[in-house]
Amino acid sequence: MNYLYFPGCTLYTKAKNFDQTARNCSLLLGFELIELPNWTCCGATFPLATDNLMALLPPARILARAKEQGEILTTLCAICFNVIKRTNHLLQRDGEKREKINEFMEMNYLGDLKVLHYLEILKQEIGFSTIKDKVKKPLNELQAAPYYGCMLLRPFEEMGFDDKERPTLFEEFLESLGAKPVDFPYKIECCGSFQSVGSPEVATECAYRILTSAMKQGAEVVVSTCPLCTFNLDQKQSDILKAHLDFKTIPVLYFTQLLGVAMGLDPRTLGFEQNAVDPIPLLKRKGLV
Amino acid sequence: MGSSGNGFIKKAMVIGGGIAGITASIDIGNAGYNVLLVEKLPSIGGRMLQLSETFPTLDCAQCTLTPKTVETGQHPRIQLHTYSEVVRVEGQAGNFIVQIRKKASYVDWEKCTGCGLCQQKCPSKYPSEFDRGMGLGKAIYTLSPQAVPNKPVINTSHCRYFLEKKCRVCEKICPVGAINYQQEDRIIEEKVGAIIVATGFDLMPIERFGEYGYGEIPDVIDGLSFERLNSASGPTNGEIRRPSDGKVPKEVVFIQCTGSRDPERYMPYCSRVCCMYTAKHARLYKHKVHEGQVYIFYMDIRSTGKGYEEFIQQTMEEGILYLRGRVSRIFRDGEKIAVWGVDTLTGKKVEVLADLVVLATAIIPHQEVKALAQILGIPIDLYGFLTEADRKLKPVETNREGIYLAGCVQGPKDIADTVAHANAAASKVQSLFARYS
Amino acid sequence: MKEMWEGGLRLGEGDFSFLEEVRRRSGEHLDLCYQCMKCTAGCPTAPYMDIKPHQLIRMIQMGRRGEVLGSGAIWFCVYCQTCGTRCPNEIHIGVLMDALREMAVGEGVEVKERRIHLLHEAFIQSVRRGGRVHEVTMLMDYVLRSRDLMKDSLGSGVKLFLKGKFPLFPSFVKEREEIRRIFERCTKKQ
Amino acid sequence: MRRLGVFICHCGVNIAGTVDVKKVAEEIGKIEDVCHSIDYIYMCSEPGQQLIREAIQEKQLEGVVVACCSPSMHENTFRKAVKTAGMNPYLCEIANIREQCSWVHQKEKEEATRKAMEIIQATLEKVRRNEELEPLAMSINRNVLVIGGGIAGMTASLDLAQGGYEVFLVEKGPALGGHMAQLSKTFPDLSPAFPNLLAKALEIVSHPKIELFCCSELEEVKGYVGNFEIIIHKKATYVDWTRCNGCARCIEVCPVEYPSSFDRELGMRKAVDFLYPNCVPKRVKVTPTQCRYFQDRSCRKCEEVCPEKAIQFDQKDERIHRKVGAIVIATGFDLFPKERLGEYGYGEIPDVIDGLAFERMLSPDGPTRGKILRPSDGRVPKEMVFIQCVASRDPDRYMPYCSRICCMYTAKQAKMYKEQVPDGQPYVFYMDIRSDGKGYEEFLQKTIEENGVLYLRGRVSRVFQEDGKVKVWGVDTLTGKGIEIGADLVVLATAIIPSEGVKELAAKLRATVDKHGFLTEAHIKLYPVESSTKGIYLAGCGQSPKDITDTVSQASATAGKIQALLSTDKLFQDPLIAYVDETVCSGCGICVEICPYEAREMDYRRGISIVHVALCQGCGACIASCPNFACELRNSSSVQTLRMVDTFI
Repeated sequence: MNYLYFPGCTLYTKAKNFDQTARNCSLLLGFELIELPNWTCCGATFPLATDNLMALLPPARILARAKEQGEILTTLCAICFNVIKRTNHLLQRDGEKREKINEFMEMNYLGDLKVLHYLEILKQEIGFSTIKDKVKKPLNELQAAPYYGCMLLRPFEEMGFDDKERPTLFEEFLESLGAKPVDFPYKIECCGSFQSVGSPEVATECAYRILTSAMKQGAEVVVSTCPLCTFNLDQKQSDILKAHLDFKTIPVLYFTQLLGVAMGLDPRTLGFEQNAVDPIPLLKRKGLV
Repeated sequence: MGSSGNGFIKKAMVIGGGIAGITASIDIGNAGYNVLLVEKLPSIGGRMLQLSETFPTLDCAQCTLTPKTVETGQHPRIQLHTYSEVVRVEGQAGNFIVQIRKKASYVDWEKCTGCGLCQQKCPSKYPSEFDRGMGLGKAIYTLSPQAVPNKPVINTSHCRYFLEKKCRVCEKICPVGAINYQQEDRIIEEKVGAIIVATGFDLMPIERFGEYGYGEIPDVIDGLSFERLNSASGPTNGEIRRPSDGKVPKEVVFIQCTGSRDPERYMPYCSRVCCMYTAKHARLYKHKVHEGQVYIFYMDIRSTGKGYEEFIQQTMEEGILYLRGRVSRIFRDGEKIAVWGVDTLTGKKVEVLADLVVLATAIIPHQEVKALAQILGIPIDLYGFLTEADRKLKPVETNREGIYLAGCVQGPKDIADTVAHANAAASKVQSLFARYS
Repeated sequence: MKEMWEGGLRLGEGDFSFLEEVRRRSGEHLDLCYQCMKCTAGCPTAPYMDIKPHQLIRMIQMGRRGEVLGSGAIWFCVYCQTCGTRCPNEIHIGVLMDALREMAVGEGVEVKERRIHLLHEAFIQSVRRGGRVHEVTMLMDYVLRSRDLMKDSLGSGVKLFLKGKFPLFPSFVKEREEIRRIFERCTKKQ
Repeated sequence: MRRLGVFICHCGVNIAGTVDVKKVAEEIGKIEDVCHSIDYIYMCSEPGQQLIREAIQEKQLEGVVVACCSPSMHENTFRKAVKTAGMNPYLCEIANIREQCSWVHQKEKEEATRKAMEIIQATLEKVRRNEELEPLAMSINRNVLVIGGGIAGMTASLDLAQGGYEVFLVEKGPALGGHMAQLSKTFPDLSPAFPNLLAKALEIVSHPKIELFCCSELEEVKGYVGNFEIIIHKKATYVDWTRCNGCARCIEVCPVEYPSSFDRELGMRKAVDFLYPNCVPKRVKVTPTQCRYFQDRSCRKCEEVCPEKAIQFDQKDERIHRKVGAIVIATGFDLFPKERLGEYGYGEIPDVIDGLAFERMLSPDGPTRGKILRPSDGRVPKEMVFIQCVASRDPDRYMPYCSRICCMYTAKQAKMYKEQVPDGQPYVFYMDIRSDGKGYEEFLQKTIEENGVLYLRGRVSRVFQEDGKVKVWGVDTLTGKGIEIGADLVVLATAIIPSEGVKELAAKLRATVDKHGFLTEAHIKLYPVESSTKGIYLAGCGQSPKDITDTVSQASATAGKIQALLSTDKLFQDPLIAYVDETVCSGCGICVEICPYEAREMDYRRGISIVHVALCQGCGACIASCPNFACELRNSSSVQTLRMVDTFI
């Protein structure tokens, strides 16, 4: 089985390791990600004001193109996923807007594509038990803290990803890899998002609270589903060190990187060099590389 | 207590002919016992008759009430003593001897047909208390055209005959010769087995609030006055016009907790109905004056009854601005009324220039309740409300067997709770009577 | 509505058009707000806002257009949607903020958090040019626009972005003409 | 030809402000058989009624139409009035020209006047063919069924029993008391809940007029006001209560322990146990889902030790038949379920409990003997957070209504906490403080002033566990800034919801519930304890959330209503019901199927369908469905209806 795949801008640039590991792992799990040809940026924010149709155009275009090629579209980046899934939801429900957009874009998309996050593909289409069977190198009870962030969970009515306050899907995934998921209260709190550029101190503080919360519960690594979250949580740790003298660094990995480790991929292909906090010492200590 | 079954009188007296007294009387009457209903005013109906619409359904108060007043008037087991007061009570449960003063009405009610001619022709007009001083009443009057009983009385302090010994228009015009200027108060004696006290409430007079203008600003009125302004049978036929110049107010301020929740200066308790009736007022006003703007100063919004919270939410949706905080001062500013308050939610001081200000003044017991409590030998609390036997388990009983409470005389409550309370009091009377059968 | 004292305001001149306008543009039922502050209690960026989310709603209700549109708060919301998820009246403040930002820009209000606003603009420009976001050009654009080249933390931001293997030139999608056209038609329409 | 009279009411300005009543009276007066047509300012007033009475006698009227407000207001008034003038009351009809005309056409005066005339003409058509009818008299049963053994049901039962009526009190659980038995002290006087309750409960079990059915539910109900036939399903307790003397030896030896729902899972109970130690009746019950005997027959210890040989593992459920004249529903409330309150960590964090659980903790006979100890580690909490409006006043996600009692019980709980732990700090998050009962405001003021309880206005965004504390995220009212409280124990004032199974019960009784499942009253103001079905009454929180005082008033009120209802020998019912033309009926049975009141039945011997006069509500469903036109409604016959319709066309 192959799935249409929307990588998104960041996965072509600073989150290449996210993209690569996902593609490689899927092959080992028996499916392929078919990149949507000539994709454009999703717009990166779901337009919120009711009279703003402009920002709906890019995701609507992506959906319409995808529908020409298949039935399921998958993404990795949580932001892209949020924007595309919500646009799809809107086009399904709001006939008036759907008509307007179709007319404007000279297309005819009915909102009938299924948009799934890569994690959802793993759970619904592949099955965590299958993954467990295919794991070559179980993660040796690695204390991994699953960080959901905002975009996968909210708004609950439109995303329908998991329980809005007590999600467990990510934990189930980590368990299937042989890791020990760490439950920590900040797993659903915001990382500070784009404020890392505009007002860096905001994001630094958010990241600090999330990471210390995870470490207090015994986490050895934080696992993320989003390039922007990863940027804030991982790359920002040098700033956190400046602001908080008591802070200790902790590796932050994409979930696909951990999947890659468990599937026995060559560590050199997992793009650890793009991680600001080097995860290799931890993985070595756990006997995983 | 309680003599044997033989001397036990299975007849009840209900003091107060408002919705509480009416409900209790009908309940007891329907159970097959005779009831004496004693009302201070010339006709029954009480405060509810002054209201326009009622929350949370916004249905017309008179329309829900008049079937009840008519039923009371026609009930074979209910005997009305209106324009009357209880002056003496002796004995005990099952055998109270009560004296009722029937005030002189100067109209022979036996002869009077209620044709209304006297009221039409009476030349003496004065601000009517029923319309809260905003409309004019006559010296010979009934409270409303649907009054039960529909018999007039003469107000001697306004009647030209009593003041100047001239006029006599009513006497001349009455087709049945019912006017009798020589009539005097009468005391009658009755025996009853149980008594329900349902004398209702009063509002704290605006004159007591210095910071709100001592009642000297005509366009600062209380909640009951606003009810009259809203009422189709009121002085403005239901149009919202301010008392000073008859203009339709465009900016209206409502101030809740006026005299309530003010332990140091006025009353420490919550008057329980103001939050809801203010929200209702705001909505009724908005329904009539679409472009008008309403501000409500409140402390906490207390909408605890069934459907009440939803009512408040709908009110907010109609674009009514709730400001959390008290008002410090009200004063006249040209044609406007300046209201100084604060919005505690933003911490900002606020001034509103209003056309009309409505104060939700505290609910207090009637002045006479104190004397009545002495007559009945039952305790009252600090504020003049009658005290129940147990706050939770005996909310309608008093500490004297055979005497029960119904409605706001026990504490502020809304119509729904008043009716349930009155039903409960009637139930206690029935149980008492049944025990001696 | 106008200022009457330092920190005070005068009601009674009936300017409720602002509330109506915000309600229409955002589609949020702001009059239902309980002022329960659950939004502020859970907001990750509220500590940095000059006006807290619940206060912002209050001020809109009271018609304080200038203060609201000129506030820094509207530029701090990152739309994590925690508020809307927990609000008893389902008021999505993120949506509200977006509408307010548009109104602020539309009315030419001087933007308090200029840097954040410029980031938005730079982002849109980048998509406009190439169909995809190219972080380097976007950041260059942003830096130029904000004239904030010396800003230290931003510098580190740029450096960190650069740690990934960036293509030297933006990778254009083939249909960039179509993208450009869409943007043009949009701008015309609005 | 009948001599008819028409009386047009102005209703002040309500009708006359829109409809030209003079013109209507004049025009209607021109109709041939209308001998009298007048208007008056208030027909319902005494002089108005007198006008009708006089006209009937002077003009020998044989039918009356009063054009006024809706018949639901004054139909009774006018029917009584014509009766006193010697006319059959069913020859008087109401033409509704207010709700259906003047109020809805305020801007179209001419049209409204024309419509008023048409409405009156249509009503005249009806009166021309009305029959003289007499109300139907029915015998009544004087017993009463009370469903629910909480304070509401107990109060209603005692009032009724004292009034001399036989009461069947049905309680789902094994003992009386309901939720009040779980409480520690009650606001606003801090009197202990239990002694008062115990006194009432003991009075009930010893009262000769009350028959108590514990562990029982209403299974079936048939009939109508005055004549209900009920079946009570009495579930097996596996203990012969006539023998059990409450010695508790069985409890001592029972090896099975499990969390007690009475103690809100804070304490344990045995598989054979009392509901609570001093319960009334003081009898034990075996819980088969926990008992080892019922699982694998491995244990019969209770049976062995019982000195009275009261344990009966083979006891069967019973079905008990009774007849009653009226029914009280006093089923009470539940608290909002844990599972749905994600952001508060409820059900997940042991130190986040609800108000009732805290009551158990405060109760001297509770699982901690009245000591405030947090469930996770048994420590005394030094910082406590109370959160009000949890799932109440939350229209989009949970319940829109206010639960009415939480403000007060939270203040009480904070006060009791502070009295027990003087160095502790309680915080209360609230939305609006609702202390609107007698003495409540004063109680609250005292709590804030004397007990140093810190009130914070606002909701809590999130509650989670960290560092051995329960972290609470809120906002400081004064500064508007976010704050985090590291609490030891968090108490949630969760929403009051109707107790489980009320919907099904209501369906059995043909009572209605609102969208939240609360029972609906006949009129929110004037008939707050009557249900929409005659003979069914409501008491307590099943109707809407209320405190003990209001619950007791309401319960007494139902008792009063029922006593008035049952005080007469016969009940009278409107005769405006269906009847069958037996010569036309083919006995097809369609009407039997369609009747919502079970008022139609086949008489197989005669091959026709008959009407149970007492059950028929005159809804007309059978008339509409009868293929042979064999059914008619008294005084709303097909001919009448068609003539009425003709007037409008």
